[in-house]
Amino acid sequence: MIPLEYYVALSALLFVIGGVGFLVRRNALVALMSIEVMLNAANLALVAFNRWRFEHVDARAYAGQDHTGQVFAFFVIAAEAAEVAVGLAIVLSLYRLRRTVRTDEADLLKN
Amino acid sequence: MSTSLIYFWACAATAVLGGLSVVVAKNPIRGAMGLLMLIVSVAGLFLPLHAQFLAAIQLIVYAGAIVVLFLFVIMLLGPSASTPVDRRGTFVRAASGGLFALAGGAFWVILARAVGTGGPAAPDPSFGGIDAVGSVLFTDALVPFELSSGLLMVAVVGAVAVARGRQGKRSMSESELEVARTSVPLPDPADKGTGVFSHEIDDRDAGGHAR
Amino acid sequence: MPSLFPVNDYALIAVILGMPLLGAFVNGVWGKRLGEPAVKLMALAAIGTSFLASVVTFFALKGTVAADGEAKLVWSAWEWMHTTGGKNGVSVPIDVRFSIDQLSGVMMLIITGVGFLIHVYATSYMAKDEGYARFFAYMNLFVFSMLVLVLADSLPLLFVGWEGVGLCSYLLIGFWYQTSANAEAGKKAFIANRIGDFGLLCAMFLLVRYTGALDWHGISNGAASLLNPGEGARVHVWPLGGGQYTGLLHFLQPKSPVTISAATAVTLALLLGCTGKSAQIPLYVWLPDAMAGPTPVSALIHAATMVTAGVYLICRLSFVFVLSPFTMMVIAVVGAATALLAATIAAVQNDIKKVLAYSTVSQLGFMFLGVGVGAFTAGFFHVFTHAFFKACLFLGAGSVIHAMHARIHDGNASQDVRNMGGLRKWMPLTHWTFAAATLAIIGLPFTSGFFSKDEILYRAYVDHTVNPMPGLASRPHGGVFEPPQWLGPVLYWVAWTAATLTAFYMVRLYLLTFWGEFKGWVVGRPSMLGWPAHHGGAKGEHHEEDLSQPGYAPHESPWQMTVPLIVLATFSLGAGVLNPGFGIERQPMEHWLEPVFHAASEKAVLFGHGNDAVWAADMMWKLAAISFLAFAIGTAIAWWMYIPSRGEPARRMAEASPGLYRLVLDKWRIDELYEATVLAAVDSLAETSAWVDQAIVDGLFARLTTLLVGISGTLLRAFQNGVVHVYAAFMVAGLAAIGWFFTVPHPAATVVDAGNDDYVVTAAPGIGYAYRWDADGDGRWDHEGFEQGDTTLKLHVEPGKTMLVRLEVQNAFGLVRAKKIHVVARPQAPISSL
Amino acid sequence: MESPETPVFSHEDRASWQARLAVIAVVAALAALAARMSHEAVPVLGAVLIAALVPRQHGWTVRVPLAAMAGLLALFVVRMWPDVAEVADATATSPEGGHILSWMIALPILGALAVLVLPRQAEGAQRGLTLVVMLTTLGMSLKLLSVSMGRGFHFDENVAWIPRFGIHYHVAVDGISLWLLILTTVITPIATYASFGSIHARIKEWCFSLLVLQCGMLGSFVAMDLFLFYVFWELMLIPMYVMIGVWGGSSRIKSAIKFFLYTMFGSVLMLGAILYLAYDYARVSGGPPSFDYFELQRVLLPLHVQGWLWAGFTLAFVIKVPMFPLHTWLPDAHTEAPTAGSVILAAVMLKMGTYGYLRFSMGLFPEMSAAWAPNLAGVAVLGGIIYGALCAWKQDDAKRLIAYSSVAHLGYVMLGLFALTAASIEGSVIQMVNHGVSTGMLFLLFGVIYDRRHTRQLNDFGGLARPMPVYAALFVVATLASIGVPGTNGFVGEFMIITGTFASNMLGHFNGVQATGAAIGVILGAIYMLMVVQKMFFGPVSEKNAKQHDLTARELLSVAPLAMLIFIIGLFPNVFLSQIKGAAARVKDDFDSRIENNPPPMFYEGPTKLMPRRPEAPQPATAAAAPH
Repeated sequence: MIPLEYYVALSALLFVIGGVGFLVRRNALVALMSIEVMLNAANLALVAFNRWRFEHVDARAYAGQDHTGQVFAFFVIAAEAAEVAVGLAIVLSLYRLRRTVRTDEADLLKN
Repeated sequence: MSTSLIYFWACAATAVLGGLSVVVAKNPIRGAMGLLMLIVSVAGLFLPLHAQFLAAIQLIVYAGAIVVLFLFVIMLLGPSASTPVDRRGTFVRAASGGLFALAGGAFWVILARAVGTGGPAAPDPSFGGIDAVGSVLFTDALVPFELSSGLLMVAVVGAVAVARGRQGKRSMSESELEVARTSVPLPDPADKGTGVFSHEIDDRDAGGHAR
Repeated sequence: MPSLFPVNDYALIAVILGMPLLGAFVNGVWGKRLGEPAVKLMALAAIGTSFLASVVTFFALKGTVAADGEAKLVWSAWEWMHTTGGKNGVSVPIDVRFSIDQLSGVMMLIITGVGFLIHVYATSYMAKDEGYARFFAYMNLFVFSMLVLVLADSLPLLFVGWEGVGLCSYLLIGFWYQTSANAEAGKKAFIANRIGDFGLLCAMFLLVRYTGALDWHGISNGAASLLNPGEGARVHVWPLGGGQYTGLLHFLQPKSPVTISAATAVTLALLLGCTGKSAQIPLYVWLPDAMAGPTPVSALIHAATMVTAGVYLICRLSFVFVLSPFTMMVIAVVGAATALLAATIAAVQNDIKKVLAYSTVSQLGFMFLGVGVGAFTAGFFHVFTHAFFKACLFLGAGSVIHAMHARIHDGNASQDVRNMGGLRKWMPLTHWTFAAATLAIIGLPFTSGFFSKDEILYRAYVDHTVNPMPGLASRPHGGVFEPPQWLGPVLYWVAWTAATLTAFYMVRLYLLTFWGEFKGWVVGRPSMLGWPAHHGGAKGEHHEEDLSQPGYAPHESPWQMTVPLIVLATFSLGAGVLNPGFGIERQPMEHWLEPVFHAASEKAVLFGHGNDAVWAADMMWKLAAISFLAFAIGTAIAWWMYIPSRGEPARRMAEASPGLYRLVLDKWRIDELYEATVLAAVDSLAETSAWVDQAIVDGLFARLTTLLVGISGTLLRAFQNGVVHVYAAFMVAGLAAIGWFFTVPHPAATVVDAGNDDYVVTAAPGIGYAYRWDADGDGRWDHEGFEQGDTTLKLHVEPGKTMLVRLEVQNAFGLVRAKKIHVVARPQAPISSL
Repeated sequence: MESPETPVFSHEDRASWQARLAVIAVVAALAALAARMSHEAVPVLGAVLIAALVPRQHGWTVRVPLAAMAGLLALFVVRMWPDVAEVADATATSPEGGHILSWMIALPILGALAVLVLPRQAEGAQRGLTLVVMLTTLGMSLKLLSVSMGRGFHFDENVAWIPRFGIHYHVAVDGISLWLLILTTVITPIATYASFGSIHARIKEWCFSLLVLQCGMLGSFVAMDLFLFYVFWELMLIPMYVMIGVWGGSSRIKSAIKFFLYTMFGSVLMLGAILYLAYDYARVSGGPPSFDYFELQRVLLPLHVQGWLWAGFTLAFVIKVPMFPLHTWLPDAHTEAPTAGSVILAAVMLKMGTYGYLRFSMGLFPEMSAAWAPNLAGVAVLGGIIYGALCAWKQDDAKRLIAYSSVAHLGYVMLGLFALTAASIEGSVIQMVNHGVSTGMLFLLFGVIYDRRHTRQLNDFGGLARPMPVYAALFVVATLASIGVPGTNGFVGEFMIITGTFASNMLGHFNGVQATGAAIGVILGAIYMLMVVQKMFFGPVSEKNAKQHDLTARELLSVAPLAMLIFIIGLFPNVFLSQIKGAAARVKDDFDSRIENNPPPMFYEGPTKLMPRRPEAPQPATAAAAPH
């Protein structure tokens, strides 16, 4: 069986990649996509712990507690979908205004 | 080396590759493809973790909807979707990236230490299945479920409102005009935009009110 | 009668006090609607019944006192309030209790008697004044307050009367409030009295702290504790706060703190109060200005009753004053000095009321001198006689001013002696009564003034006050303060000069007013030409008369004014018989007041030269002769100066030293001195504090903070440069910092007292922390490795012992930080539930 | 003070004045007869008769209410007269039912909502409703007098509000807060009734904010749960801010914001302290945290912790009092506030600071209060009494002058609290009520002249005594009370505070200096108040002042009860002190029991400890009490 550290290490790595991507890249679209990467990493960790918790913790506060991680991941996906929709809409309106997606240009809120 | 280990390493490799391509790719479409690869490999990883329902959802929603949406937008924007290479502020970005990586690593060490070792034993087959997660979804997690439906509705309405732009009577407000005029380098007319909006740009030039 | 009014619930006092209050209320509220005759009837009825009740009470008192000297007629109305006092903070009740003993009996008679006469006088003096009802309301209120002051059985209730009288004098001095000068004089009087009240307030809190009581009986019982040796009865004067200060400037503090005995502190505070009310040296400046009020006011308040309140208080608390010979000396010196100072000023004043005002201040100086040397009876007897002849002088002056007012309407000019002269032809009654009172005040033998003043002079020379409890009050270094032997004679000669000056200025005033030819206006039948001008003028209109035109001669005052004059004149001549002194054994006043003062003077007041009675006896006749000499010299000089040589010498002396004359005419410029020093200091302090409040305190807390907020706002705006990446960078930096903070090991522990001597030490939790304890503090860790779960430690520590516990924390990355923790178990004193 | 046109009485009027005097004689005889029959009837009968006869120009619409007021007050004094055998100080708090306190708090809020419902045009209805609600609250508050307070807490209601955080709806009244409650329920209707004469814009919002303000004030006086206290403390702030900001003078916005920020700054620190204390209690007691005052009194904190908490609470109250350095918001707030706003702000809201210090700072942290008592007493005397009086003397704006005089008066109150002897605590509690009455009356009187002349500069007035004699007489009465002339209420408080200060051993060796400084305040008080009277009433009357008409019926009726109260508290203070005596003694004993074990210099440094509940504390809320 694959020990939990592997999954946790993988999700940490993916998370870091997504984070660096968001911070380094100047392109708004890439920023949105790197957020997706980070969220996927989070989902992976959630599911991994949900699986690991099944044996190690026997206290059941309520019946459906076994699948908390998965349900949580499910809602992360839902939130992600909403977030992307709005994000892309903003990128579009930015593009219409400034005809670029470089984040440096979007500085209307300057001081 | 059991097959599951190999399977895990394969999915992990594709996932990391996908992630890197999202970040590194010059052309956003390659980035989107990398994202697709990442999502599929993560869905794959869900299967050994007994999260079949979630893997399915991942494939449908993520791969099916979100990546497609990305592609759709990228197509809309055309070439200006890819930003020219720009050396300014690299130090700030590199520093923040490095710091972030360091924080990620430290976080992993703590998490690993808190978690302790030992691999998971095989639970009964119904664990993670559609009926188990479904029943939880509609009993204990009912309120978040209904709320997320509301969230999605809001997101859609928001997206439409933001992206709809100004088909209505009002042209760009004074401040937007002024800002647009000042800071954006005028694209030379020869550079015909290939994006879907390109027609709109030309019309405005013709209409004259945008300038 | 006694059956109707039992001694300890003497309800007749309610009538004595109630009637003036009722009069004041009725006149004050309904005066306008009742009309002048009703107001007059109400006022006179109120004071009249109060006087009759006083006479009845006096005889009842005579009966009870005959049986037991210490008896008092007591009436207690209700419990007023209570405060904390005495050694161990016991609750001291203060209730509205009135008591009459011999002293307050006599004062009661003076107040209501002289008060009634002055009210009769005032009904015609103030006849045409538009504030008629308001005037009598205030006069009745004044008599009520004065009675409360005199009949009170405790110091706070006396204080009620004390401030009430001050308030009434404020209202009456500023009675004609249209001219702001009068209102200003009223305000000055009230504030000067208020400074005196400050003294009384301090005396009260000292008394209640040291003697644990505020009523006369309680104070006399606790008076001993005012002087007991050791730290108990010492009042720290300097350094403030008992020398605890050990900071930078501690070398400024004297080695042993300056302390005075509680008795001296109390008596000095009381003295400040008395000087405020009885217009002595430091606080006398308000009395001359108080002449701005109507003349009956001056007569009642500033001659007969209110100003004697100070002397009454000293007599009432004689058993406390006597405990501090230092204060007795101060009183005597203040009295003598005031007498001399006021006499010098009076000698040159030209305003008839100003002269009488300064003469009052001077006579009060004599009373203070008498009381200061321990001759309480002599001092009080002078109060008794002074009330009569000074009231008579003031009323006489009032009737003269009344006459002058017929044609000279200006307030000051109608009082100026230089416009008068030769009035004896037209105002015989006023003239004879004024003359009688003058003879009394200057001390013509066998008049009341002679007996009382002479007794004071004699006792000033002979008496020597000493501390009645010498053994007790030994100050840490050396014996009790004793006034020097030479003090007596010095006081005598100062008082003697003052007496001579008194004789001089009183005779001068009398001669200038009533002798010589009339300098007011040409007396004769008013010519027809001037007719409309004179009679057309309505009473209120102040146009200047053309004095060159002949006008009617000043006419004699109506009977309401002259009858009181006559009564007062007879009393001022005959009152001396009550306490003649000079070795005559029948001393009715002395015998009457003996029970009140014997507590004070039996051991404290001795004759000079080691209590040598024989020396004192033969000195009496010598001193009597010398004091008669004072009367003779003063009268002769005045007579010579103003009748044969028509005031020439006075004018020549004035030209000879104009500077000195101007100085004395301006009252030694004491007012200006106060203006320059005390008032200027307080005024500048007020200016600076108002400026400080506006600029610094408000500036610091209000304007500075707004400035800081503004500046920091502009600074932080610089960071908003619009670039998303910079924001992201800040976010990551924040994340890293928090991450670092949470992962770095913070060894902290809190100790909880879990009851019956065992304590639970819990280490602070953290992400990925592992702990290692050294419970018994022996330097070796309990066990080598770090455990994550090992966060609490239970200890049992006996009271009084201190346990040392060490804790070491290791975080996720192996960084280790150690910490020592003390667990202190203090002596477990039983914390009582209540 | 009589008006100029005195009718000159000729002789044929002699018959009329004799008739009048006969009437007076008959009345006096009647009263004497009644006295013999029953002691009760006399004062009431006398008061009613006198009050009915006093006003001159006013008809019966003024005489009857005046007579009613006088009769009620006389009845109050006679009925509340403390019988000599003071009932044994009942430590056990008898659980009086009836939820009086809850109704007293709820009624104004319900009234406020009801006012909102009324249509905007129906101003008469809004005014009527507000007054009715306030008067019923006053009626209910008089029920509190039926129980003799003694040492304990009465009308106690304790219901769990948010059990998880240990927050209870716990209200109770004791000797200290009784008179402050009644002062609130008396002053607010008076201020409201007077304000209807001068406030004509936005009546609905005005009535709403007044009612909410009253609810806030009543609530904070009775709240025995720190959280509940904080809620009412903040609730009180908003309506006052609105009243200053909307109906104020020229630069009202600036002063309103200044007032709000000053108080808010203090109360935020207090909130922090409350939360720490509650959770420290949880940590020590192991159970859920508790905000109940009596539970938190059990917590014995180590010195440094108690120092910070005490500082948090005390800063909030010092700003509210206001004491020296933090008082500059008061003059601005008063100059800009409308008359009624000033009256309520001065009469009741300033007492929140002093009451809060006595109840919470001294109740919860006795050791620190004892340690800081000498220093703060110095600030109270130098910064408050003397500095306040000197500043007041130099003001030429009337309301600023009264504001600084309030700083001086409250310097006395705080000095009484720092001195901590039985007399000085009683003195400061009664002085809080006195200051409310006398300063409230002064503000009402300034409102009268402000409505006529629309100027606050003292130099613009002069010689008002001639055209307005009744106004002058009432102003002099208020001045006497403010100066502290014996026989009026000011003296009672000042005398007890000064004697209590000297007899205190809590002030190090400074009690002598503090008491003398406080006594000097008496002189300064006379100086600046007489300066005001001099400038306003005496001297030649300027032409603008000559034709001012005297007090209208509304003004006379709103000032009369305060004038009567001045003399009632002045002459019969024992009626009030007998209720306060028990509570003051309890505060002193609580203090001594804590201070004996660790006198100020040698402080308790051990771990936090829980001590047994105080005997006078009412029963803790039974956990099972179902939340309402």
